[in-house]
Amino acid sequence: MAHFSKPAEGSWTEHFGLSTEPANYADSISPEFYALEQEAIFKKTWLNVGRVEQLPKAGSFFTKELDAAKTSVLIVKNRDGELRAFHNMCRHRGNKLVWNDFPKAEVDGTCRQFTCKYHGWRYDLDGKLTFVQQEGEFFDLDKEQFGLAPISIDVWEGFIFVTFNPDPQPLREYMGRMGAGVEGYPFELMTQKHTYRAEIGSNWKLFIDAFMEFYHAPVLHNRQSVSEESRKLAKYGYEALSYDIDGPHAMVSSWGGMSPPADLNMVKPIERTLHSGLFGPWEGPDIGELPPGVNPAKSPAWGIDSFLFFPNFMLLLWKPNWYLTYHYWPTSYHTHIFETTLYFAPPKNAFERLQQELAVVTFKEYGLQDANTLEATQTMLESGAVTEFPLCDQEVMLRHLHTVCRDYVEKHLSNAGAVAAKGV
Amino acid sequence: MSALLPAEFADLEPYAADWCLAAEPDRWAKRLDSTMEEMKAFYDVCFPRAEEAIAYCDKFDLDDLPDDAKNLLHLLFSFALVSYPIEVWNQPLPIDTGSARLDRIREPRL
Amino acid sequence: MAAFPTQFAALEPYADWALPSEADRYGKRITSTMDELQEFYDAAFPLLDSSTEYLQGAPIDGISDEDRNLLWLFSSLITVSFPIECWRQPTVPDSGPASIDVTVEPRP
Amino acid sequence: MTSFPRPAEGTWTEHYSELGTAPISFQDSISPEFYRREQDAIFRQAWLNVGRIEDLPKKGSWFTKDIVAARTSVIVTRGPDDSVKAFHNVCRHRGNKLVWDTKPTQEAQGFARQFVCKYHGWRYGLDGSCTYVHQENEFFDVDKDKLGLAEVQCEVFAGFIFVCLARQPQQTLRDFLGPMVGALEGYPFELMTERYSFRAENNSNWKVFIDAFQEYYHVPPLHTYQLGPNNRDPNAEFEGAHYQLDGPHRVVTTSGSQKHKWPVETMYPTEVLLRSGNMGPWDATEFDSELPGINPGGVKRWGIDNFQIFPNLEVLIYERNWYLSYRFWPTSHNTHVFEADLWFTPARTARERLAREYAAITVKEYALQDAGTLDGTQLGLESEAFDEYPLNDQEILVRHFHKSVGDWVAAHEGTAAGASR
Repeated sequence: MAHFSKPAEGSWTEHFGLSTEPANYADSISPEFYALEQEAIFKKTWLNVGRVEQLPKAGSFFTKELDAAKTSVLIVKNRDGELRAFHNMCRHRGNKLVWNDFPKAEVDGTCRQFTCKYHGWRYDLDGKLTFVQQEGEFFDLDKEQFGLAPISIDVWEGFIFVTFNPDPQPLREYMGRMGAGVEGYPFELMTQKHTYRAEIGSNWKLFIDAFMEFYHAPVLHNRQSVSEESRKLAKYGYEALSYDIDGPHAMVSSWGGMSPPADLNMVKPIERTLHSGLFGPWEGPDIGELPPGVNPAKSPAWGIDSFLFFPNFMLLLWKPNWYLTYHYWPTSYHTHIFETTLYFAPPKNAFERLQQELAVVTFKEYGLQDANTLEATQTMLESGAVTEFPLCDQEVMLRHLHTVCRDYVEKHLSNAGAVAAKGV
Repeated sequence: MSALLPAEFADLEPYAADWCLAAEPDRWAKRLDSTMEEMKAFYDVCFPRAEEAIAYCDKFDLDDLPDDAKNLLHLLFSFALVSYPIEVWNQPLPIDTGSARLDRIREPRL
Repeated sequence: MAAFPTQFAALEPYADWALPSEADRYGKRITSTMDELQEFYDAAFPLLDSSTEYLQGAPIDGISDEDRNLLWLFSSLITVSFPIECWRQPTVPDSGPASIDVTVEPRP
Repeated sequence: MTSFPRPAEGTWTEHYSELGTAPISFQDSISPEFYRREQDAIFRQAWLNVGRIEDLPKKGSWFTKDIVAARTSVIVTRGPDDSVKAFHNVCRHRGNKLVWDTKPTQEAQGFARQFVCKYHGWRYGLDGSCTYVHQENEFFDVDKDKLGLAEVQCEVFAGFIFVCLARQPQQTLRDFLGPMVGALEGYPFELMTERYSFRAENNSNWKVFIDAFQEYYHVPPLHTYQLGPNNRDPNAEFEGAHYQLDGPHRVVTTSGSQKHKWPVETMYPTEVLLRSGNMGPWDATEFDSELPGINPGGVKRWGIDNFQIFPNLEVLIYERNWYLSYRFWPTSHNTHVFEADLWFTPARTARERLAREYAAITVKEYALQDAGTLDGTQLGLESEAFDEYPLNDQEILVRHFHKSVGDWVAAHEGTAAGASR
């Protein structure tokens, strides 16, 4: 029995004009398809690599490993307070420019200039080549021509994005209707930050799949609730308040009966004591009215919105006024790095700090269960024993994600075909 | 501490705490953690008593061994394992084993 | 020297749970026995439960050493609450070899 | 000088003239590309032994077997009607691995009335039928009857459970096993239920380790210690009593190692004390009935039959009435998982139990020596310093095995090419 209303078409899936046929995951088990995704998606779209708070002053920088775009990028704030992004590569012989002990480990810090470890070439904060070791030994070297290779960079609501697309759509336009709908959310107030990282043995899309549907939550995570509540949840199953799609982006809006719970006996002792849990501290900070795109169904039962900004940036806004981000960075067709950051308003006292700690720890308990199933899913999909899988209406956003990826790849192939044809 | 082994085998008691091990992986680990001198001492004491020890265990039904007899049998398993370093290899591991491992993953309950 | 404010003296035997990083707190949890976790939980939980006002009066800015230790110990209690209240085992069920590691966290 | 009669052609190898006597290449053991072809042509086509009927002791018993080389994991079940069935271990909903214990990448076993997917709670009966879809009304035109687990062909021979991952097996299991292996039907494997199991992860191609167990030419030099303290003859030679090939399968029968008849002073003290050793417990279990299928060459003073059942099962039947099985599961072109099981009639006394224990210890000691050489062999072969290697008449089974592997790959690819035309 439905608890929340569905669109006139009878299902979300049909409402968005998506197929109701069984899906296949050929896009998640193929090295060839991953190679195409790298070109068609990760080298074409805007990618969120961090927040402006990571670059507090002139000379602040961080690096980001982007295997999916086959590069490492260097993001820096220049003397004028503007952000710049470069391929993290010395113009001389292609050495990785900025790194500490391990070339593959990301680094951050503050500096006046960048010096290559290999031959000592130096670059300023705008990427300009300022010093060449034994310049006289080179032949007609014009330093003006040998700055760092720049990358397009832009900021949306304090989130720093880069793109390798030589002719990118403006970032704000790329973020679309759903991006516009959350503009004005006070992200800048939430500077208390916890970041987690995991190496996952599955295709990047499979973990997004797990976080874009909550159909699994009452089953896989059943022991997170006290047993009576857990039985009730399993019986009800899961229904979203609403779903939305805008171009490649998607969102799911969910109820949140746990913050605070209607009945204190529904939750565990530590939650009763700290007035906190999965949904965070029950009494969040006052941040005024929420932007219009949050809780689009305007449901009083609302608890959390999960946005997927294509391809790999998820933004979750929680009712008690905090947020978290998920990033999925592919490293091969069947591995990726998963990053989560939880952002809160800075706690004023030890009790608030502990309330936030409980939310953070709870995320990890859930996340470990989700992460563990993935490697096995990947191997079984690769078996090819079954190739068609039914998806239910609460899994509508999986359908959308896989469809969008295939569309991007097909468009890339037909463009490449057109270019090749023109070349003939 | 109360004795692990039947009173008749008090001379083996000093080895009981270390070598009465019910599972082969534990016995194997103990062998690799032991010096040749330690194993030789255990072997030398155990060997002349082994026949009597077996006969003692066989006074009972194998499925219904008293605890001290069960301990004695576990000690004999360890003795059998240690016989290889002492009699055959003259070192704790088989010769030319390289990096190979072979783990026992199933064995009879007793 | 006492690690905690005087009214939390009962926690002194558990001072080794006052660990400043989530990685260490989780690590200690999964290498402890259920008996050890239960004992710690039983000792610390009632004190947390009755200390809301005290903790709300302990500002994060300029926090004292004793209060900071208390904060770390109660943070450990939070991670230990899961084995005690939900899982009945130190690790998360069905989490197998998966790991999720903290890379940035507040101090305190 | 030969101790045993040889075929009229003078050698076993020439007797089976299709084998040739030329040096052979071990390219098939070092090439990632050839391994991929084996995966399709052999591990996804041949009947594979995944367990014994003793692994499924009662109705509702199940176990999983990860077959990396066939890129799958299977669940084998014993249903309410006692029938043994196998399924791909994958939930029909989103492809999750259905049955696992704490680690998804580890095999599991147990007893159940049904299987429940941990992820979304779908349920399946022991016959693979889908019995419950969580929130079924959220799906589109689902028909539970069509959402059962993907069944895998499964047959049992003499208590050995085999699966075949081809959708349409080319042969029944019995036809595949052929007359030589098939003759073992009726051998009392089911009486030998006391089991000692070992597992190892080895750094070599799976065939390289099989090769070590299908020739005894290496025994005198590598296992000099096996013969006892006073028998170490550096010039000792080995001669198999009988070799026989049947399709892709083969056997070598050895003779003369009836240790319980040797003089006591040639043996290790503990062997004598425990009356056991590398040939097993000296005091054999007596069987009332005839033992079918063994000693196919009619060798006098029969010792061991070493049946090499294609592709990756080896069964060694000993004159003292116990048996050993080895299985070799490739995990990449140069790694594999090795499983060894010793099977005896249940010990009735502590003395019998100790004799079995000593036999199990002995197998491990010598298998560790065999495994210890593997890294080196694989590295040597991968150096490609030589293109070809000479094989002697005592290594006929090695020659036959690599030829069979090559033949299977060629035949499969020929059929596939024919089908695609």
